[in-house]
Amino acid sequence: MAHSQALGAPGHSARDPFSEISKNLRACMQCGTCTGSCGSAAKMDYTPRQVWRMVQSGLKEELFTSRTFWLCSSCYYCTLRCPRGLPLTDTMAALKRVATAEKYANDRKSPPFYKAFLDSVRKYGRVREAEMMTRYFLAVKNPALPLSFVPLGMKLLAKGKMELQLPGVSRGGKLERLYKKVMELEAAQ
Amino acid sequence: MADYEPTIIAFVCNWCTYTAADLAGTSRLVQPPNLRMVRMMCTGMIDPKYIIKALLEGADAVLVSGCHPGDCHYINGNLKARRRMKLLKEILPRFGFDERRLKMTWIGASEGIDFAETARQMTAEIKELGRNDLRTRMVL
Amino acid sequence: MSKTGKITVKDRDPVSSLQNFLKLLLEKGTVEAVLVQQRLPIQNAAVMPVLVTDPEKLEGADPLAPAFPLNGARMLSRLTRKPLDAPIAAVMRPCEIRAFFELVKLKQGSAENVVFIGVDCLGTYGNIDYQKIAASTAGAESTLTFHRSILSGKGTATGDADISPACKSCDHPVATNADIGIGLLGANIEESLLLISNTEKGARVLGGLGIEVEEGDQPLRQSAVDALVSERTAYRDKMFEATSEAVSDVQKLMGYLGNCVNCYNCRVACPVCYCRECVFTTDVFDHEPAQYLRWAKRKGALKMPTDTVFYHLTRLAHMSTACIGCGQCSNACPNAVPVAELFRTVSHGVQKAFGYLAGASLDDEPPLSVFGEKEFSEVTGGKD
Amino acid sequence: METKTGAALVIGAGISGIRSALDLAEMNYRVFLIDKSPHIGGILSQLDYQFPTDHCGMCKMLPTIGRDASSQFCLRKGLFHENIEVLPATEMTALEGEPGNFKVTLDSAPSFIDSQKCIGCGRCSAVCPVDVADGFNGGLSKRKAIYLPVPHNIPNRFTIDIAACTRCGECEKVCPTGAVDLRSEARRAFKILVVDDELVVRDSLKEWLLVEGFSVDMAESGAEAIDLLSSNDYGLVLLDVKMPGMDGVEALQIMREIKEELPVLMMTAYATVETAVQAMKFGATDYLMKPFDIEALIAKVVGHYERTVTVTGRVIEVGAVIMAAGSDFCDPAKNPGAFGYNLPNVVTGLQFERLVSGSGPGEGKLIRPADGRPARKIAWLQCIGSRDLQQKADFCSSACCMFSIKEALLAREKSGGEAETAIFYMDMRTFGKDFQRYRDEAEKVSGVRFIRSRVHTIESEPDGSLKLDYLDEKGAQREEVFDMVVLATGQRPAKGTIDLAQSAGIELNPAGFCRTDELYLARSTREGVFAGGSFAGLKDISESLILAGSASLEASKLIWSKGGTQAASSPSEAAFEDLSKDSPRLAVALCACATPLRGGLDLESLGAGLSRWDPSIRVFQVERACTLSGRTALLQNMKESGCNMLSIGACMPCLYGKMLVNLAKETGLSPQLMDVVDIYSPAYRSGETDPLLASARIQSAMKMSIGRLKTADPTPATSFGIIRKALVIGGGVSGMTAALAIADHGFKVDLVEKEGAPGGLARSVCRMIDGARTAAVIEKLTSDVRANANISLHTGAEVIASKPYERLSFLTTIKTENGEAKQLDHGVTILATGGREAATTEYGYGTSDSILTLFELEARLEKGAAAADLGTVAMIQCVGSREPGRNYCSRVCCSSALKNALRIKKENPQTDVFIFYRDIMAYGFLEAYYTKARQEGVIFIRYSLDQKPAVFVSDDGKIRISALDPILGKDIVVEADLLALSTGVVPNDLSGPGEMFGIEANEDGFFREAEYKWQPVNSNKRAIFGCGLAHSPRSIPESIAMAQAAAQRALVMLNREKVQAGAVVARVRRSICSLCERCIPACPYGARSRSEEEDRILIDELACQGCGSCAAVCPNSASVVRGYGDRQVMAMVEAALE
Repeated sequence: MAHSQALGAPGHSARDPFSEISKNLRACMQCGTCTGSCGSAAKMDYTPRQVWRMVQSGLKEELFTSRTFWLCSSCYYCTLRCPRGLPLTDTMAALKRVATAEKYANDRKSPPFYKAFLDSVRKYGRVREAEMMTRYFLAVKNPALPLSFVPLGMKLLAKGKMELQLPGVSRGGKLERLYKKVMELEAAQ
Repeated sequence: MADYEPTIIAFVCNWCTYTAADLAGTSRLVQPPNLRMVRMMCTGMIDPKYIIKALLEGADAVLVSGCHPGDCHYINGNLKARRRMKLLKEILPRFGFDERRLKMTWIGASEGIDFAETARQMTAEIKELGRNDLRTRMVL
Repeated sequence: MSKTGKITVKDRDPVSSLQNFLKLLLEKGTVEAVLVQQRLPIQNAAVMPVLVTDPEKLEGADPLAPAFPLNGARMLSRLTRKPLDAPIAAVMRPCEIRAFFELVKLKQGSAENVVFIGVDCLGTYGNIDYQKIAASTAGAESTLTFHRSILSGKGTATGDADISPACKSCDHPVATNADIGIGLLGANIEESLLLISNTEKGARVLGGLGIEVEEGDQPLRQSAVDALVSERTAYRDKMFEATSEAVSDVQKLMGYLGNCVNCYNCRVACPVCYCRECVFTTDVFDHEPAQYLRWAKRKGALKMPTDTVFYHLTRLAHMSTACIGCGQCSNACPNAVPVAELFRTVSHGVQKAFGYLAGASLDDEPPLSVFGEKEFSEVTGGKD
Repeated sequence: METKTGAALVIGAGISGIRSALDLAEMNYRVFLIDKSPHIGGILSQLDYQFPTDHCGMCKMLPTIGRDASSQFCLRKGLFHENIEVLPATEMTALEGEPGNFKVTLDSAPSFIDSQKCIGCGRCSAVCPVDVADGFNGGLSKRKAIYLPVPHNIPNRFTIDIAACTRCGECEKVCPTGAVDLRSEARRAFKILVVDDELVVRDSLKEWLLVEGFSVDMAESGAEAIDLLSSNDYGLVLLDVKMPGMDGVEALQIMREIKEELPVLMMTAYATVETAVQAMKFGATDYLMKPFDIEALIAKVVGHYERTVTVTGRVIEVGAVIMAAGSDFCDPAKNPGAFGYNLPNVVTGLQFERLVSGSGPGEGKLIRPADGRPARKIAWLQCIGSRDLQQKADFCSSACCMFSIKEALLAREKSGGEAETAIFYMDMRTFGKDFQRYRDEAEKVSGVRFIRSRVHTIESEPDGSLKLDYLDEKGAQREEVFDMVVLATGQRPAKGTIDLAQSAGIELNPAGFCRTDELYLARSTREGVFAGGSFAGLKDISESLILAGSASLEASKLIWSKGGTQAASSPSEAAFEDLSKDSPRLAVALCACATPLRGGLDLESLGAGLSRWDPSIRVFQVERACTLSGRTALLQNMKESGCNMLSIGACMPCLYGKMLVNLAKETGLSPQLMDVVDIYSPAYRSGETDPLLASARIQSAMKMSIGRLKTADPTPATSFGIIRKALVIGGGVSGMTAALAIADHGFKVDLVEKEGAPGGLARSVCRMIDGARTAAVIEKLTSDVRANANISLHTGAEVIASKPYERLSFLTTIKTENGEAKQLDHGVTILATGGREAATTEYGYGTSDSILTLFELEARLEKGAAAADLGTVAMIQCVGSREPGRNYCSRVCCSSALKNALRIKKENPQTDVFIFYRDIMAYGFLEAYYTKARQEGVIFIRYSLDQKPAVFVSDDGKIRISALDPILGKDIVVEADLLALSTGVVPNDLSGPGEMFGIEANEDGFFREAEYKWQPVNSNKRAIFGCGLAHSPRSIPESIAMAQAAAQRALVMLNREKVQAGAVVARVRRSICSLCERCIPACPYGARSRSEEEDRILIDELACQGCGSCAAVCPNSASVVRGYGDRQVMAMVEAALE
């Protein structure tokens, strides 16, 4: 579906986080090592190499329709092997932050999942799977979703990887101050 | 007839093949002492009459060996020699000289093993082929 | 397709009408001299190449005579070794023209200022045989009887003499590379001779003489030529086989060359052996007395002079790519050693191996003067 | 005024070192050629094939003028030259003095083998217990501690790898000629005193040191140590620090008074390190940590011992130093991102070269190192250790792309065309002359697959083959299995470069290579010390030789300017008697010496056999002919017998190189009339069954030598004078540099320039890559040219005709500015006709004034057009270059495009710059500019030949460039305000000078050099050289280097009053020559011509190399080569059959 894409001047405004990212990636020479190393590259619609190219060329809208950076599991293979020594995995994380911050509703499943996970850890100091999944299913509001997780759930239960704790017993986690500090830093950036 | 020791005249070029022969010597490769080496500056210098002379005087075989095409110190001496050998290989067999008594090959400077192998193989072949009796026979 | 004209033959004598044609060339000034085989106005009427400038002196010219005293190419090479600003015509046999082409490639002559008139060659006698015939019948009569007996199908022999083996096995009776061809084959030479113009120089000369020429093929001539060529080729292949068998090993070769006394006359007669002095006559081969003794000691006995086989093999190596099979070497050998058959057989093989036909055209390079990067890998056992 | 020495030192005997050494030696300077490894040849001794010919051509470096002064055989066997002293296993440790008068101290490693005695029989390595990875074969095979450094070397001396040798002494016992001397007694004489209060420490130390062969005394206290010290002589003291009573430091001070420079090693436990360090202040040489690490301890002790026995530093005086120490390849295993680079069947480029070499582990049959199975599917991974910021390697190693293509072609040739080959690369850098054609042929004819992808991981399969995961050009994930993977390893500074630089006082660049001048690439940061070859960064062989030539020119200019001696005539000028009238009187000397080599050889019967065969010769025996006494005996015998020819039967003919030359001088006989025959090795051959056969072989060898000498042509070699002036055609940067280089040596130069003012194409270039103004370079060169009295500059002049003059020189007519003709006589000619920017009509050039060429953009930037108002700038590379019609890379446009882009970005970072490219040819250290350009935000968009970008100029003046972005797989459109086209360089017309001097141009119109790699600046005609853009597109510094190299080659001719022709040279016997001219085209050097007036064949004896092609093509031997006439060869054939 090659369509002509006006490659005008990549939008550069001073404090725009996106231009921060593209400045880091300028030295990329598209050698393809990152994509070759990426475990989940097969499932990505745009390979990492294409993502860096889009960042460089300022194709912002099209970039945020892609699910690539959501699938990045931060294994740091690409950063280790990049001959230009570019912070590739950190860029993927930065793209996630920009996507959530600028509300690109391109992926309805991943942000709520991460949010549910973070809230559970914030509350209990560790993740309580049952509560986290219920919170995630509620946020996604898609009735079919829980059913698709049932087989996985049963296997985890059988193996004792997950117990059914009752939500609501608040043994407050001790990470509250940590979360506050992080939020302060993010606001300052 | 395998009791006699053949004498093989080897016209070798001073650059690649002579170096390979030295290399075969210095790497102590076992090779038969039947080769008599005539060191020419280049195979392109070998006049057909030298080879005719050698065979008529009774050499059991003649080996002409020079650098691979492209390696020649004088750019194309070996290519000219190949044409002269083609001429001789067309003329001499007509008079009963077995084709195997005249051999041309390329041996590069590092191919000491090839040189020793060529010497061994050629000596065995000519020994089995039999003596060139012109050596002790009157030739017009 | 060829452009042909005619010379009408008066009172059934093609020789004189050919002479008139040559006179025309001189009178019209197309050429300043004609080199033609002429019966000398001397006692036993020898036929020799003569350079004629005065049209009147052409009356002995007899290119049709079955005489081939020597290969005219060497004479023409002497004439054109240095640039000659006067145009000359050379009436020659096909093998003489082909020999001259080889000499041109070796810078021993030049073809610019020469008009080649190539006569169909029906064969020639050895010098000794021809002298006997010429002595018995006077003047051009012997030529006419020779051609009449061929025309009437009685063949080329007169008495016990016949044309030399080299001519019998010659598959180039027609001078295809001459500017103007004198066609005998396929014509009744008592009425007319064909005039074939093969090159534009030939056409220019004929045009200059006002001889009109028309386009069109000559079926009659073509079949006559083909017949003669196939007959000669059959003889030639038989000769090749016999000769190869006769020299199939050194012992037989020595027998074949048994009578050779190293007089090197065959080299002198050979048109393509162009060396001013053959290496076998230079100091390289006048050996030290001790050397003869040493050879004799090693071999028990030593024929003197030595290097006979060595000489013939080396001469083969030098000129087998240029040999045009004119037979002069046998013709010149005092001891009737069949040198021509040997050299023709070997040269045929060598020229086929290099894909080269001696004397065919001035453009193709002699095989040993050029070389290629990737060729003849069979010589080095497939290695390149 | 100290004496000015005409000598130079060349460090590193790789091919660049050899090139520089030969250059200077041919100019009669004395040259010391040193190398730290035991053999010469450097990396080239391991390479059998070199691109682009895929053949070997090293011997073409040997001198063609005065070639008898040097060895005339394959360089792999060694190098002899009258003016060169080759010192293997030697390093420079100090360099003092000022340019023109340096004092250099050289240290050679202690050699435990006497090179005079070793006969290379190999018995020692057979018994040596130590197996070490063989560096020569890239570690693919094993060798012993006592080994032959290179297989070819003549004389084939064995050497001992000191690090690996355990001094077991086995080799010493078994050596037949007693050549091995491990100096075990010398070690026993080296006494060591161990002072420690703990018995257990003393005993263990004593035992270790005894094993090493040293003798050891012990003292348990400082006091005891001191009186032991006063009574006997120790080489080394091991002194413990913590001892009751007198502690270590006190003992040390007293010892110091007794023996001033006695080396003392303090032994300290952990706690007392400070005291040990403090003791160092009192003169302790070093300290050892307890508990002892045995290797470290032994190494230190042996180090001290060796320093005492090392050949004391030899001090030599030289005028200049050339550093040609070369560079190493990076070790892929050390790469942090090393993913399977050390799996079996993964080899480096060098190891592959060894696999295809006849003398390599696989004997040239392409096999896998791990299991010996044939390798039939091979992958090459480019840029291993280059262009990798993770390894601080922001440079391109320039040569790996090309040698990988060559290796792929070799793989196909060695496997008979079966091998499947694939090269994984990022940019295929084929920037050299004819490289692009070489690559296209590899791709289209030989089917080498070029895959643009950087492979990250190699995984090994069960059967030993290797799986590569990679991304193909369309971005699809791919997996492919190969038999073998070759890593194109990048360059690293040679081992020991840091301390070599320190001792030479030169600086290194950030990448660790020698820092050189921006403009004069051969000049290091210290005056008088020059850098040649890959020492300043890996280059291909041709560039290395050009730089080596430039370094020798700079060195020779320096020595010459300081008055260094430069003998006018060539050394081997000694006039030899003309014996052509004499009859041959031959003497045969048989060397009788007790070497066990003798085996069953009986000299009497040999001598008798020879005299019976030829009664006229005189046979005598000489004791040890190779020694001095032997020579005097020889001389005396020859005088007595009044003989004029000599054949010596001895062992190892190679030893007699120099000896024959001296003998020739003393006896007045030309060396051509002497011969040395090896009569010993056939007798000694191990496994020789039949002694009779051996003696038959020896007899015939001697007889052949006798036969050859008796029929030799005794007339000595002649020498010729040439006009010692030079003509340089073309006054660009190269022309001016070449003219200056020659003029600085005191020779007259005529510099002919077509334009009104010199400068050539450089005038339209404004800045060098580093920003320096080019105009300054031209002004400096022009003012130097005008100021130099030896140079007469003819501007607005053109060369119209030239003909040979005074036999070997030239007379050239030029049309000067005001139209009148002028005749210049000269002996040498340098073509520097240069090139110009190619015109183009592609991409809408000419339809809008905002579509410019590269130089026009640079001119506009130079005129101060503010980058801000340039708007968006786009550039398209390879316009017209690297495609049919002009299929070569113009090399300079990529670096110029990067230069312009960086300049725009520097002046205004907001300007957007797009560069459409096919391969960015940022070779060598230019890669840093490419990285910087990307970091500055320049967007690079790759296009391929079959999908070129399309350019439309819209009516509002905007330029829209549409192209396919291969990464996104989408069409993109770039709107630019300015478009610069890199049209590349085309040569100026060479046909004029070409015909006049009989030299050809290649199919692109550039100067065709004699041999791309080994004779880059020579033409196929003698005395005609070429340099600069006329040869091939190159940057200004590279043109300057090439101009100097060309000038240097010309100076070899100009430098001699009488230029010596070779002894083996062609001659025509006029009386029997039939002028068939077959010998003229047969001569590969164009040394023969037909003279119309004298009606004979003329030979240019200086151009003739004695190859004999003319003799073989001449049927009656009118053309003959001296030394190989018919009589001689046939005499040898007859003698061989006796």
